[in-house]
Amino acid sequence: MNWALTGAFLFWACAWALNEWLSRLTPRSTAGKRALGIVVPAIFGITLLVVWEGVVRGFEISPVLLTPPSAIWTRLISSIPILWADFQQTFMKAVLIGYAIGCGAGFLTAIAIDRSPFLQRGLLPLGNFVSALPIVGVAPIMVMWYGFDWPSKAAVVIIMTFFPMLVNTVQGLSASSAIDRDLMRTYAASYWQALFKLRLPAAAPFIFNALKINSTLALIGAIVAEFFGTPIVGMGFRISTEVGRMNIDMVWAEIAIAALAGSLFYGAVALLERAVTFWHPSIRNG
Amino acid sequence: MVTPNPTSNVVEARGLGLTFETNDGSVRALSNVDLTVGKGEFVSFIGPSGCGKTTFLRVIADLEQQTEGDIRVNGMTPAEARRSRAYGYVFQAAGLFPWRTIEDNVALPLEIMGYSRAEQRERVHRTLDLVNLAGFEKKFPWQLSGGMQQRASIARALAFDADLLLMDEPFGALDEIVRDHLNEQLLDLWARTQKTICFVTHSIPEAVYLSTRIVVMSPRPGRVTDVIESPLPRERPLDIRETPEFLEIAHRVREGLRAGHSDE
Amino acid sequence: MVTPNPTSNVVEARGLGLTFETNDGSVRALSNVDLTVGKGEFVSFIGPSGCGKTTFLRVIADLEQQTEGDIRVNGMTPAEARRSRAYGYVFQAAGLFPWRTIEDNVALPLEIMGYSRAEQRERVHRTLDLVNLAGFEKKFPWQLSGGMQQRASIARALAFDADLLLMDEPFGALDEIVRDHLNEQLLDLWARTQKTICFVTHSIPEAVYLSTRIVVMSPRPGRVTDVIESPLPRERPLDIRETPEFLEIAHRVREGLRAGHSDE
Amino acid sequence: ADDVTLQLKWVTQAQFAGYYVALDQGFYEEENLNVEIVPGGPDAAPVQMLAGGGADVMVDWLPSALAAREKGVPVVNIAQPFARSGLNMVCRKETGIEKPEDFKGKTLGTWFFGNEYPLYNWLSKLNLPRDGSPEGVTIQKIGFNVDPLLQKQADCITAMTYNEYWQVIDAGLTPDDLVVFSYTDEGVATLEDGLYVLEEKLADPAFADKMVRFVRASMKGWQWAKENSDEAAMIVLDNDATGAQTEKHQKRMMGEIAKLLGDTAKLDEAAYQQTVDTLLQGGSDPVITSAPEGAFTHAITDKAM
Amino acid sequence: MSLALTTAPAAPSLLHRLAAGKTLPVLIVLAALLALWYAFTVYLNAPWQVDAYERAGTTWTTADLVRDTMAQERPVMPAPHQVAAEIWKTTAGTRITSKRSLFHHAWVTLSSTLLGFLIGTVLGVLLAVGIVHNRAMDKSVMPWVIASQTIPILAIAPMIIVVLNAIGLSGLLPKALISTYLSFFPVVVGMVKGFRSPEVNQLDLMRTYNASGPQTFWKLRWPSALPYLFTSMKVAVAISLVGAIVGELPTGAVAGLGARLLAGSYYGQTVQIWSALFMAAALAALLVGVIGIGQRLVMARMGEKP
Ligand SMILES: Nc1ncnc2c1ncn2[C@@H]1O[C@H](COP(=O)(O)OP(=O)(O)OP(=O)(O)O)[C@@H](O)[C@H]1O
Ligand SMILES: Nc1ncnc2c1ncn2[C@@H]1O[C@H](COP(=O)(O)OP(=O)(O)OP(=O)(O)O)[C@@H](O)[C@H]1O
Ligand SMILES: Cc1ncc(C[n+]2csc(CCO)c2C)c(N)n1
Ligand SMILES: [Mg+2]
Ligand SMILES: [Mg+2]
Repeated sequence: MNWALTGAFLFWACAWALNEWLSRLTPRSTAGKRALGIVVPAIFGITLLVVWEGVVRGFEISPVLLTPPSAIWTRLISSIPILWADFQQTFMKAVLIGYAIGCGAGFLTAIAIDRSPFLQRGLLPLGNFVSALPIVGVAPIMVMWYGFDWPSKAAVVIIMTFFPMLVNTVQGLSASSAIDRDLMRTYAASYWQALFKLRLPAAAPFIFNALKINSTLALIGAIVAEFFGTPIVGMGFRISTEVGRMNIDMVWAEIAIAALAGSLFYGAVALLERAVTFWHPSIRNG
Repeated sequence: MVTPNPTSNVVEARGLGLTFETNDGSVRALSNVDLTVGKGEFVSFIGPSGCGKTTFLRVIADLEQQTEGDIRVNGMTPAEARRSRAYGYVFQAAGLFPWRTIEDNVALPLEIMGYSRAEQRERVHRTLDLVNLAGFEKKFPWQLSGGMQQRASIARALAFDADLLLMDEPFGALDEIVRDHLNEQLLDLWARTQKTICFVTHSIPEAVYLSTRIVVMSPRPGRVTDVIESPLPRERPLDIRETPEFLEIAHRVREGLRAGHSDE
Repeated sequence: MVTPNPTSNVVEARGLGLTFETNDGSVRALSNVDLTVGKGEFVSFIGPSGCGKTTFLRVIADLEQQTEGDIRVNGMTPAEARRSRAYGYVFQAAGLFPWRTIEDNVALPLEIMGYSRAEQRERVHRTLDLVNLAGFEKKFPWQLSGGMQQRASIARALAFDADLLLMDEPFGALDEIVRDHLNEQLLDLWARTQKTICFVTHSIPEAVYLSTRIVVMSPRPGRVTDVIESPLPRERPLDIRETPEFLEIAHRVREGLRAGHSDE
Repeated sequence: ADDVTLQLKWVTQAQFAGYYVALDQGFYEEENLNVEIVPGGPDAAPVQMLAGGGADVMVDWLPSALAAREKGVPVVNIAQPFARSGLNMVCRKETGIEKPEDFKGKTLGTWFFGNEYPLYNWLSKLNLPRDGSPEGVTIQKIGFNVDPLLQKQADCITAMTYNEYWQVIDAGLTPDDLVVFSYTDEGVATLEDGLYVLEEKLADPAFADKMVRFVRASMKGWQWAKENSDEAAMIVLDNDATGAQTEKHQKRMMGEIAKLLGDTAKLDEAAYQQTVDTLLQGGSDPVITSAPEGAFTHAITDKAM
Repeated sequence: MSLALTTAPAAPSLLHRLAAGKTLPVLIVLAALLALWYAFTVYLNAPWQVDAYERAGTTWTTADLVRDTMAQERPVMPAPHQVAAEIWKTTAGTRITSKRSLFHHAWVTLSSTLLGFLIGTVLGVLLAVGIVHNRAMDKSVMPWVIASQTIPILAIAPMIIVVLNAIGLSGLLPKALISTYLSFFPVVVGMVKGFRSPEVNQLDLMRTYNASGPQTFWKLRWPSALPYLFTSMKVAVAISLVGAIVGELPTGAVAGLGARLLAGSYYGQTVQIWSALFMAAALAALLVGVIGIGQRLVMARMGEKP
């Protein structure tokens, strides 16, 4: 049998056992818990990489189809300045700005819809409609409207993130219990008071759901939008260009950066969620 | 002290009825209820579980719409009364917001009604003291025992000064000692502030001890079967509960209740 | 009839203690509790709100882990006892599943324990009758009054035959008549089936009427301050509550309670 | 019959008429071949299809084929039906551009996927940096349409004589509004649509024989298409599963394609050398770093013709 | 019975009935959007039109401009009636089997959307079950599930297609798998939250019955998670459609709405792009609507307070 392949799967088996054992530990200190929370997924991730390397070497897969992680790493280390420039263009501008505006707009629209039964009946069905505009069709149009630079990518991100936010917020706003709403009624609380003091806190778990889903959608949206016209910098630009040049290792280096940035972004949102919705059973129960 | 006065009735119900439509037919929760509560009265509602006590309170509070008859609160419709913040309501279930600490839960109505920071703090402090929850200000509801949660919700309703208090079994989850203590406090508050109180309870001694009038209800459809005036003086030490007058009223209430039950 | 017998103790707690860690320091809910409950006993727990009654029941039920001392249930650890389905538990809050009708809520433990369809139906019917909820089988919990919900949750715990019943203020939200009725039913059930019952209540008469032993607790940290044996016979008509023996025990319990309160 | 899967470089259009004609007219059948034509797209890298075993032969441009070769996928050109390049740079006249030197300070839109190298080569010949400074040019990656020129987002864009150029005209601009530079005229042309297979497969005589028959039938198809231009366009139209092509455009495209076809399928080594030279001088990071060896073979065409 | 009890109120005016339902609000909002759209059409197409006038040297009035901006052959933004006409032509005006029928393309996309969505939902739920029940999975898998979603799908779609092709999978499944890749994520996130949403005392109750894992799951976690499931599915089906369209590109974009979009873009046929876009959006709205109806039916059966 093939050495690379066998080695990889042996490694997998050991790592799996180790993880099973680790995650059964119940460390007393919070530092210990935090360390465990990093070590376990890290082991899992390293396992994935080892298996990947083993499979590529073991089956002698052509480098234009799949590059081994080692090659990707070499490439990544040697291309830091390019990757950094791409990251700034795509993440710092298109993703963050588009995410903020898209989530904000979805949220405000949900409030407007909630406020006005008229809009609720008129806008929600149409909102579903707009939401589903496929990115592939929208991206070229946005390039046409907003030019080559990041604003057109941000526009795509806005469109993509709008709907999950809208749906979740609308759902969340109806999540408060009847008795709690009655309580606010007995105080003759105004719409806004009931909103801020009861319904938004109760909706927070749903809203964070959308924020989390959107954090990854935004990144995909911005990158894919760059396939349809861009200045010669950006993660999407690099990916599509380097595919054409058969530099698959560079493509994966860029993907690795995207995955890292996206995971950190998601993690940040998740941390915020823990802080804000500490009272929700899903977080209270661990 | 103000004696009940027909021109200043706080609650006036005439031929009140309410039918719930449910998936398997309709439930008649209230039927032909006539009742007047004068200003400054302390009226207790007692009756078997499911007889419509909560429903009646909810109609007063404009949380439910009657399907028949008419009701006025302070001479207004319940909706108008609610909008003028005429009453405080203690629900049967505590209903504290899990994302607020106990003190913030009690401050909730004060925030909504626009009290100043300082006054909020002062009132929260005072009412939490009143219900014996000092020291638990910073805890979250799920960290409190059931009875403590119920006390926090009483504090929340007492924190602001509504002239009408609607209380739905506020002391159900409390032990006798605390209950006695709160009963005394409530009577004291009532005497001092001339509030009008509508009070649902299952305890006959409690009803007799607290009320100027006891409304006995019977179930399905909820009707008022008896209204018992209490001749006890307004000043009521705890040991009034051993006097013959007291026991006599308690007996009448028990008889009324039993009659309602045998209807079933 | 079985008399309490040291070799068949159902609950045995030795030096039991429990401390909760919360965001602002630790709360000592139980401290140094020694208690033995023999087979066939009916033990009531009484004490001020927040004194640890619920916590103690939860430790027995393996819903909470003691931080000190030792406890055995039927001679096993609480976890083993739970796994052998040794007990039925009535929670302080009804906790019905909102997506199940009343009958389905009562059938829940039966489904889980694998009773046959026919037997499920039969038992649901019987226990709903027992708590006076016949006719409400198809309603959803929110369509019931608070007391009715609590009765449904009692029915749920009675539907299957556990030898040990843990009841946390089951009758708190019920009116006196229904409460008397259910008290009688419970005593009857207990006498007939020789169940062991641990019962939390706030009502002194209820505790005295039902129990063979009354455990008085005091708060912060929850300790057992008094254990009062009841010399009343097992056969107890309702009017036993007016006998001098009864009143004498009630008095002792009240004294014990008051002592606990003054500690605060 | 022997199965052959042909992977196109682009979507179904008259650019590939010869293959569709050969299929439609039964030329492949006559050679005892069962051919499946798989259209490509912007994201389908034909080389990957070939390397992954999804296709036997592909239509590709020489630059990207050479790049793949250097990256370890040994593809070999077995035939080169297109003798001339159709790649142009189209500018709006109003921008003041009259000759390539006028690119200074302007924005040029180009396709990437290897198409940028001839342009880079051209620009370095012109001594224009690509840094977006007023002394140089700004490069933008454009999608595969002419909107950037129409919307004035770019001063010049790459366009094929047979397709994008006519789209500009259809949009309402007249030839007078435009200045067109041919890559061929500027000496930076590269070889376009050739047929490529994997080197190791070619070692198998049975496969080589299959390819001989395939190239022979395909060239018959191209010949037919050249002679019956309009019918060929209609055949393409029939094979377009998107239903998006128009008759007018495809007929015109077929006419332009005919002008690019060579007389034989045999690769012209001079043109090959020019492509290689252009790519080697690409600038800072060239597509290929050294002159490739054995990137083409005449063996198939010699047998086929 | 309830029919007999409730006397019908005086027949409300037609207007009243419309206003109470969805029709009138939707119509009004729609009209507002249309007006806005027309305004945009004129605004966005005007520069080109003015240019055209100047090149041709014609004199023009505002009325000319407005009329001509709405009738361009390749507008920056087509007018609503142009899109409507195109949609009409390619749906009602074409045989459904024809390659030019938009319905035909919609069906191609829909089939891979549905297959992908189905696999994605099942996969998402299964993963969530694993994550909620297995600590090792919770700790190790979730971060990588998240990371997987940050991989730009369009970049690896060609590789997926090629790899699947190499192992003999082609046709519907590769496209559907791209939908799956995108759609399982909202389901995982939502369901993990949903499965963890039961209250402490509800879980305690199940503990006292010594309910097995599957029992607790089916009788408590699953019903509690259903509201989350439906919300997630609404998002997932919309994303699944996007995935199906993306999946069409590297498979040669031969048929389907994605192919229409792309072909429209290559040949500068803006009107065709917009009609494909609308078809896609209509499809998504339909799918979301169907799930919404399912949600209402299920929630009603679960006794949700209306
Ligand atoms: N929303 C509702 N829908 C349908 N029926 C309802 C609803 N709310 C209450 N009911 C029914 O109305 C009747 C009266 O209920 P209500 O809550 O007023 O009783 P209650 O007197 O407060 O009882 P308890 O002492 O148990 O709280 C009950 O039979 C109950 O089933
Ligand atoms: N999860 C928890 N976290 C922190 N503190 C808790 C928690 N649960 C209970 N406590 C604390 O433990 C103490 C005992 O609570 P417990 O619920 O046992 O009281 P109880 O005797 O049942 O009171 P009640 O009669 O009001 O129900 C209280 O002071 C309460 O604040
Ligand atoms: C992967 C890849 N895609 C597109 C082109 C450019 N190109 C070649 S033919 C053609 C069609 C012209 O109508 C286009 C746009 C390329 N070189 N490589
Ligand atoms: Mg009630
Ligand atoms: Mg308790």
